[in-house]
Amino acid sequence: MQSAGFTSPYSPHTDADRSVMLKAIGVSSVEELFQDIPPQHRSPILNIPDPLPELDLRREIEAMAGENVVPGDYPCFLGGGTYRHHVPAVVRQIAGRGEYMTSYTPYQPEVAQGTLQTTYEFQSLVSQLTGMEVANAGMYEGATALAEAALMAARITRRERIAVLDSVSPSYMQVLRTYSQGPGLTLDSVTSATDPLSTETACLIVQQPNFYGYLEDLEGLAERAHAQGALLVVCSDPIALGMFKPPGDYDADIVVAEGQSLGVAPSYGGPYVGFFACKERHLRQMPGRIVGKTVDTQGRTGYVLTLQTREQHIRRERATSNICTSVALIALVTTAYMAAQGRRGLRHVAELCYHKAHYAASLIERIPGYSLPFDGTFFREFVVTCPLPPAETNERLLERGIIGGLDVSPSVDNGMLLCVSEANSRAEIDSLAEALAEIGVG
Amino acid sequence: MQSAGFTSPYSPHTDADRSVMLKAIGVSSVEELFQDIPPQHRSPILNIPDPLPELDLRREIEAMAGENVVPGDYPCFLGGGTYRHHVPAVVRQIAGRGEYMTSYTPYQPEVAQGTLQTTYEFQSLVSQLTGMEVANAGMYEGATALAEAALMAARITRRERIAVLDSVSPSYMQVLRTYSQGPGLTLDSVTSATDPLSTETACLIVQQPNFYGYLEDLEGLAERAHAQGALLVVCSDPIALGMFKPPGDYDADIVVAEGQSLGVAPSYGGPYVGFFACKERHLRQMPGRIVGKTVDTQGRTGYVLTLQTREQHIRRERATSNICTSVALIALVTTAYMAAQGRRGLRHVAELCYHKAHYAASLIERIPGYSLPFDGTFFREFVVTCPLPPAETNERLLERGIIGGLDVSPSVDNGMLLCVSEANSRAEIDSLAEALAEIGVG
Amino acid sequence: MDRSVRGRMGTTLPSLDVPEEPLPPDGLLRGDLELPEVSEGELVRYFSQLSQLNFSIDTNFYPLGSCTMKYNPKLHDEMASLPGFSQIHPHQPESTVQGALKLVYQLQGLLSELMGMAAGSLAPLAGAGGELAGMLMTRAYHLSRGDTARSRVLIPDSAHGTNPASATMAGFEVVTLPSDADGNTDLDALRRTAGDDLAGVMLTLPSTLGLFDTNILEVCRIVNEAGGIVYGDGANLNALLGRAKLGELGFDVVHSNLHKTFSTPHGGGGPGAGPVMVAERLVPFLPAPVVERRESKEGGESYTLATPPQTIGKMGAFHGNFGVLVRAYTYIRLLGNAGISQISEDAVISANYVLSRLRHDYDLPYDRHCMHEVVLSARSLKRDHGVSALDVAKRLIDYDIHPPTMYFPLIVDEALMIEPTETESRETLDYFIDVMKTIAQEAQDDPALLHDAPHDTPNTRLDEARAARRPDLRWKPA
Amino acid sequence: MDRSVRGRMGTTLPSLDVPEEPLPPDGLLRGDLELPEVSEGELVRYFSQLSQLNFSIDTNFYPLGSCTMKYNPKLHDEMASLPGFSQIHPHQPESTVQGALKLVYQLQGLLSELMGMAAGSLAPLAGAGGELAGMLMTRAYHLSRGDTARSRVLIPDSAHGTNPASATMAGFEVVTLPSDADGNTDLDALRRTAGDDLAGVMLTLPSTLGLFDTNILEVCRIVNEAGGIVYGDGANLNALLGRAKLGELGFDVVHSNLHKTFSTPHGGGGPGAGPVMVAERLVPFLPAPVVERRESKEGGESYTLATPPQTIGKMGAFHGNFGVLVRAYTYIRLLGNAGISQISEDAVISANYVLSRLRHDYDLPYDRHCMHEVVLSARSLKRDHGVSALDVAKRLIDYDIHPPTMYFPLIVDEALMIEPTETESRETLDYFIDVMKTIAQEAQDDPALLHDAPHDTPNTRLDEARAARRPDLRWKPA
Ligand SMILES: Cc1ncc(COP(=O)(O)O)c(C=O)c1O
Ligand SMILES: Cc1ncc(COP(=O)(O)O)c(C=O)c1O
Repeated sequence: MQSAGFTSPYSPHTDADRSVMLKAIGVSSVEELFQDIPPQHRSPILNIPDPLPELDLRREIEAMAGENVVPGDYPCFLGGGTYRHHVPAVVRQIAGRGEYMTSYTPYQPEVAQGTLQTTYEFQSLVSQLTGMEVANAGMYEGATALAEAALMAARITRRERIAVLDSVSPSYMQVLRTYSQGPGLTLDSVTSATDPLSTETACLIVQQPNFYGYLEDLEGLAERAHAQGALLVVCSDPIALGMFKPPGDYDADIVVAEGQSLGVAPSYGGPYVGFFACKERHLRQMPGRIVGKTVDTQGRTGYVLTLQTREQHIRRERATSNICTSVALIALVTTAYMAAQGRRGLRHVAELCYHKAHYAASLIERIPGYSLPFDGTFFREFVVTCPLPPAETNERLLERGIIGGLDVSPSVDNGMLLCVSEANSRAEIDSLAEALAEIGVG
Repeated sequence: MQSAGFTSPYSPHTDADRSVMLKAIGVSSVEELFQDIPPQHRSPILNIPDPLPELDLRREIEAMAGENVVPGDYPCFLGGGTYRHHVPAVVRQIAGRGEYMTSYTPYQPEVAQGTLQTTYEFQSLVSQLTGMEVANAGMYEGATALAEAALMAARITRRERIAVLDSVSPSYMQVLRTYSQGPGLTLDSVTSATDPLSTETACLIVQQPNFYGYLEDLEGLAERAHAQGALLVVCSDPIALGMFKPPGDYDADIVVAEGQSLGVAPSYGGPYVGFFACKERHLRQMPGRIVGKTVDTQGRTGYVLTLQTREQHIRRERATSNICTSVALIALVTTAYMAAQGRRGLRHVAELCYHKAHYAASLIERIPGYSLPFDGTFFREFVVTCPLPPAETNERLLERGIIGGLDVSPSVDNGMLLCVSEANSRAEIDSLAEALAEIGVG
Repeated sequence: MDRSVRGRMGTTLPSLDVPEEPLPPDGLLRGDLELPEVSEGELVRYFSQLSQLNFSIDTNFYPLGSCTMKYNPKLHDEMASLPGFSQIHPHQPESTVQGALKLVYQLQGLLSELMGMAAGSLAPLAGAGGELAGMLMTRAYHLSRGDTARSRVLIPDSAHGTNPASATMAGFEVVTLPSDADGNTDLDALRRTAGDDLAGVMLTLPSTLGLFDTNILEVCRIVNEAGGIVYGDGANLNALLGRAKLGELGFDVVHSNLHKTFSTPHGGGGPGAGPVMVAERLVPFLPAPVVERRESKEGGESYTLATPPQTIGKMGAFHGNFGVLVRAYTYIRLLGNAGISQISEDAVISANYVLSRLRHDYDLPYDRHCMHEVVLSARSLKRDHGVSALDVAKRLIDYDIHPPTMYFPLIVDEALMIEPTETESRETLDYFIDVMKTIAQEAQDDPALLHDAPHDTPNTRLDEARAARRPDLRWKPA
Repeated sequence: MDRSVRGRMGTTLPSLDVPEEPLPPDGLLRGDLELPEVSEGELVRYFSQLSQLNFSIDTNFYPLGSCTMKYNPKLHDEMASLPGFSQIHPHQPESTVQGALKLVYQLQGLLSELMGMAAGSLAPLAGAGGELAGMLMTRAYHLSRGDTARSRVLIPDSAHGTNPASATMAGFEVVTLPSDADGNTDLDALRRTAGDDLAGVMLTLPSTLGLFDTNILEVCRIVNEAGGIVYGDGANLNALLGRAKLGELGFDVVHSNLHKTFSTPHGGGGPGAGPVMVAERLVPFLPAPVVERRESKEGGESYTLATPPQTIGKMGAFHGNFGVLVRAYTYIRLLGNAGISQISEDAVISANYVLSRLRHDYDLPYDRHCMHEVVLSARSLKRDHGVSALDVAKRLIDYDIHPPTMYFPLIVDEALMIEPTETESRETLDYFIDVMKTIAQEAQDDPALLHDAPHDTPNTRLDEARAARRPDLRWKPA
């Protein structure tokens, strides 16, 4: 066969095109255009494999994907920040439209009303869900949203201590730590009991339901924070908000959440979307894009990016955040998901999770050697104390074709955090309980 | 949980909507609108299962899909009318656009230029590929296209005998038989040797490459047909047309083809698309939709359905065919595929098939007990005579995780029709040869 | 493609991983094949831009009568493209496609139940294919009884064009059956023509007038007594789902359009599917294949492709449009008993709502409740203001509404056939009604506005006469 | 959503297959949650219609400077949505996600090689995240050496806003570095400010002027000698792929925007990914996690998530935007060595072609060859005809072209920053050039036409002042 040499399917330029263009430019070779690069560093050796045609590449990548054990094929009881929920097909379809996928930040509102109006819808739904007055267009994901909330609280209060309830997700804590380095914030770990907050505390951060799946006493915590002039920052869960009272009802000042559970695939941890909502009076301290409704020169409704003087491209080193490219498409997915579920659907999903998690807990609790170390109301996750170390238990489960729960033994002795959602059938739950019983003490 | 009763997600009407509308209509209940139905037959018992939510239904259907053995997961060497070829992702993406998926026949050209212009493109590409002057917008699939070609030839020649070369696909023959009943056409099976055609013969039908994968002598056959005033109807293969001389070059009068191999999923046999091309002078006897280029009232180029006086909605019982809804979306898939492959790509794919099929044949031929019963030039398929009955051979292959070839023992003793395309890797071909050697004589 | 440039590539060339075989002699090979040469990005832009020129259900109200342009659930597409369905080959051994066969078997059962029939075949590839199958079965049935003189098929004057075309293709002579003043079958005319040469009738229920033929039982009785077969064109079943079973009314064979009643996407003109379901006496003649269920002695079940004993043959090379069948199956199972009956209820309410709110603005040829669609007429507008149904239709485009079916059925002057379907909201219907009223007013105030419509589309009205006179059906390479 | 109606459903409710648990006390439960209530079909129509109001790469030429709006191959989306990638959970045991980890590992290597760096982390979630990571590494590096006084970061006046914002978030004081008359770094100014308190510089190469800083080696030398870190903002790497490795030029750390250079879709404003690749001395400080490869004694390999010893920490809860990484990996592997170098060649040719053909119609602030993008200025149009860069940008919309980046970089008056990318055809560039010339002419003949542009969009220019003055950021339930 003719060996054609490689022609990129992504670049339309032919050799004829190139020579016409180079001529118009007035150079005799393309090298002249790169002459500003120091000659000794020009066109270095590039140790990259040869081009691979789509068919061959697809085989290779599918093989890599095939090496992974896929939840769904295997019952899976992992949560801890990423949740498996049923996603109606319509949600995927909507977000797959090229006009949403391949546009960019809506700097030119006249040709971006699609992105702008759906983002306005997103802000509205996030506000509704969290019970807050305003929401932005989204942050990278839940943990950075939380970190930015801490920075925002520090700006608002001009204080430098961040109190974090000890039931906040450890990985969220890590991100808080990363973001605290620059401004030099101090993180104080506090318990849900009575540790006093100091008057230097910018905010109290609470996760609700907490990392272990249980409800915190938001009312009491809000009082404790506000009593010291600190803000209450709640890291919430959007599916839980389908049934539980929203942080807004507890006078929270800033509410963030990981939006992934609303229609977004787990994708090994990203891309996700961070929800970010607050009281209206703090609006101008918010990070991130914000879309507002306005009118055009002919009086027709339209949407624009607004309050941009908060942002890096205007305010530069004095911006409320450095965030630029965010996760608009993922925000769109959650918008479509929320709109599809609607008033009744989200409540229903939340209650399903609640019932299924409790069903699972009730089965496991009855197995000799297993117990539930925590009291209180839990939602979709709960901690089980296992007779064996959780890592070992998980290995045994995997041998039986089950992906178990998250090992939280660093903080709870032999603790395993199990998550059960509507995506777990009763048969899956039953098989988990049977397997745990079998595994028993070893 | 509240048992909400079933609300269809597809119907927006609420009870409130319904009652407002019924009131406007002036009836007190919906039953009144159905009163024309004889009362004894009204609202019969309907033995249909209860509604199933998407999540539950998806589980059930995925389980059904999971019961099937999937080519690709298993090496597969089936052809015989449906072919497995690599489909670039871009092809699927294009055809998935809602504006193409959910519109209908472009009766209103001002709001259907998308469908119309892409169909014009389809007609152009089919004409190019077959080397014919004109093509229509597509028929249901290859076999009905062939049957309609026979009817068309009978109309044109006013003759009633259809000569069919004995190397035409048996299932295509069956469809020819179905369509011949009404007009009372007689099907004559002829061999590639020297059977004389009669002066009553409307057309000679040839499949190229033939059902067994080999090239027929189109030049000689054309002469034989035309010598008797009969038309030459060629049932072609679009991938083969990437490298072989098209039927148009042999003075074929009508050319049909199954378009599935150009980017369309096998889907257990459908939906596919039939290509239909002919000489311009027979245009007005063509079945099916035809799109033409024209101008609007302001002189701008646009496209419309044209020559509709051939069609059932105008000509009714005297129409050239009864076809109405055809397979526009599948035609679009093949259009996108052809455009993506382009001048070099289709040739390349054809040559890959040629080389791989010959590689496979050369391996198998060397296995004791196996032989190639036919001489001549083959393309992507070839017949192997097996030492065991092909059905048994296939069972043994399946035990080894291989989907073998098509059993053609009805017409070739212990014959198995094997198909090899670029979708079969060398490793797959090697494993087939090894397995056949292992199976041997039993 | 106008943007083709020599040397561009729209994809990559898979690598050759086997030894090369010498190519056949040059005489067998073709020279250059002028397919488009565009980059992948240009390809996407070309097709994406063009797509936006379409009105579609996803983007517009599309009340195209007789076509049941309802919402096409996105779940269906995902199910049809599961690898276990989309990648299986039609020649695979039956043992390797049991899931697919089971689905077909179950769908056969569901459709038989919905239509009150004994059995059916899902092989026909569209409505017209179902009609041809039905007419060939009619033919085969009579011939099987030695009844060779039955050469005529009666078809109402309101029938869809495929009906007479299909009857002809099946070798019958078509005789037109008039409608009476109420839009029902003219029983006298039927009695006059139903004789020994009657092979059957092809009826659409509700008729293409959107009316339930109140003579239907009598029609079936007369045809039956004359020895004919009653064929039902099921294009309008959206009105009757769960409300009436055609089998119980006396029909012998019915096709249904899965791309209409069962919401599979119309695809810009297909693919669809046109299963035929039949009463007991036609079962042996069904087109091949049908799927049968076998029970083993151990209680296991298996499914197999079967050929009915006196089959009329195959309607296509394989087993029907399986990808379409998956969608229809998904639809019926999701909606289930309760949801299926809701379809017809809501479709009929919507159509009657439109009827009742527009009856004073447009002519109403038959003053009755309609079923799932309403046929209005622009007769008075035409007479008084020179504004035709075509003008009204084109003007709707300016309001982002797809025109209704025009000039069909043929027995209604200036017909506008409006089928809202059950998936359009009341707000959409109200908008449509308001627009239709506005247009009726515009017809009086400014007829030219309508003659020149549409105004905002990339193309104004197109010269169809020129297209037919000087056919330009393809580009040719330079 | 304006079309919400109480009682409508956009989906089905999964069934409860376990016993019910009593709900928590009412006090913990919320009352009604007013989410939209629409049918599934309405939902699709709403989002489909709105989507068409966007300009996008799939439908328009989109020469938005600094954003590298190149074609996003459709293969990438299919790869990212393979269940083996899209459905895996970030907490899965490493033994069950070896395929995913291998892909990340390989991509780390490919990006390191492309940038001439020792190693990297793919954890940052966008370009700005990469910048923050880089600045925190800079900080950690100095602190690890007890070098506590390095508080200042130099950033060119032409830099993107994220640079100073990120430096601030990392706790640095930002000092602006001027450009010289050729658009290069002003070496004198640099020498003056590069002292003991210098933590580092943030440079973009090519700069946001689209120019390759010919002083770059000297810049790196000066910073290095002063003890500072050279940070590279890799947003403009499309110009340099295969042409120069930033590591070899003297950069210590570079982020790249996978959603720009590596063609992952921009998604209306993300998601993206901002991997940081670093020279040897910064490796211990990389953000967590990185993927490491282990070889077993038997020659088997495995991959594992690792935390660099002096890591600055995590940039998000998990391991980076994996779905984006899959796409970038697919891109690099498909194009390979030859294809990657072709990118920069074609991107640079295209930009210079635009430059050379428009240089007499618009002002050219720096009379040099540009790299992958060209910054023009509407300064003269503004002065002579009162037509601004904004007016030109908005007028382009009437020609179906997305406006270039406007008013950036800040050091160019009336800037129009045009980045054609390598995926746009010469015909598209010619069309754009012709339109730009036409607009320049229109500016003379009919400035009002430009002031009022765009004309054909659903919205004319929007009142941004009003939006900011009276923020309306959400609907509230009635
Ligand atoms: C009443 C009626 N009968 C038959 C048909 C033919 O069905 P199909 O287009 O699926 O062949 C149609 C479709 O337009 C129709 O409306
Ligand atoms: C030069 C430059 N630097 C940095 C960034 C920030 O990257 P991101 O938007 O991915 O955070 C951008 C993006 O717009 C840019 O153009």
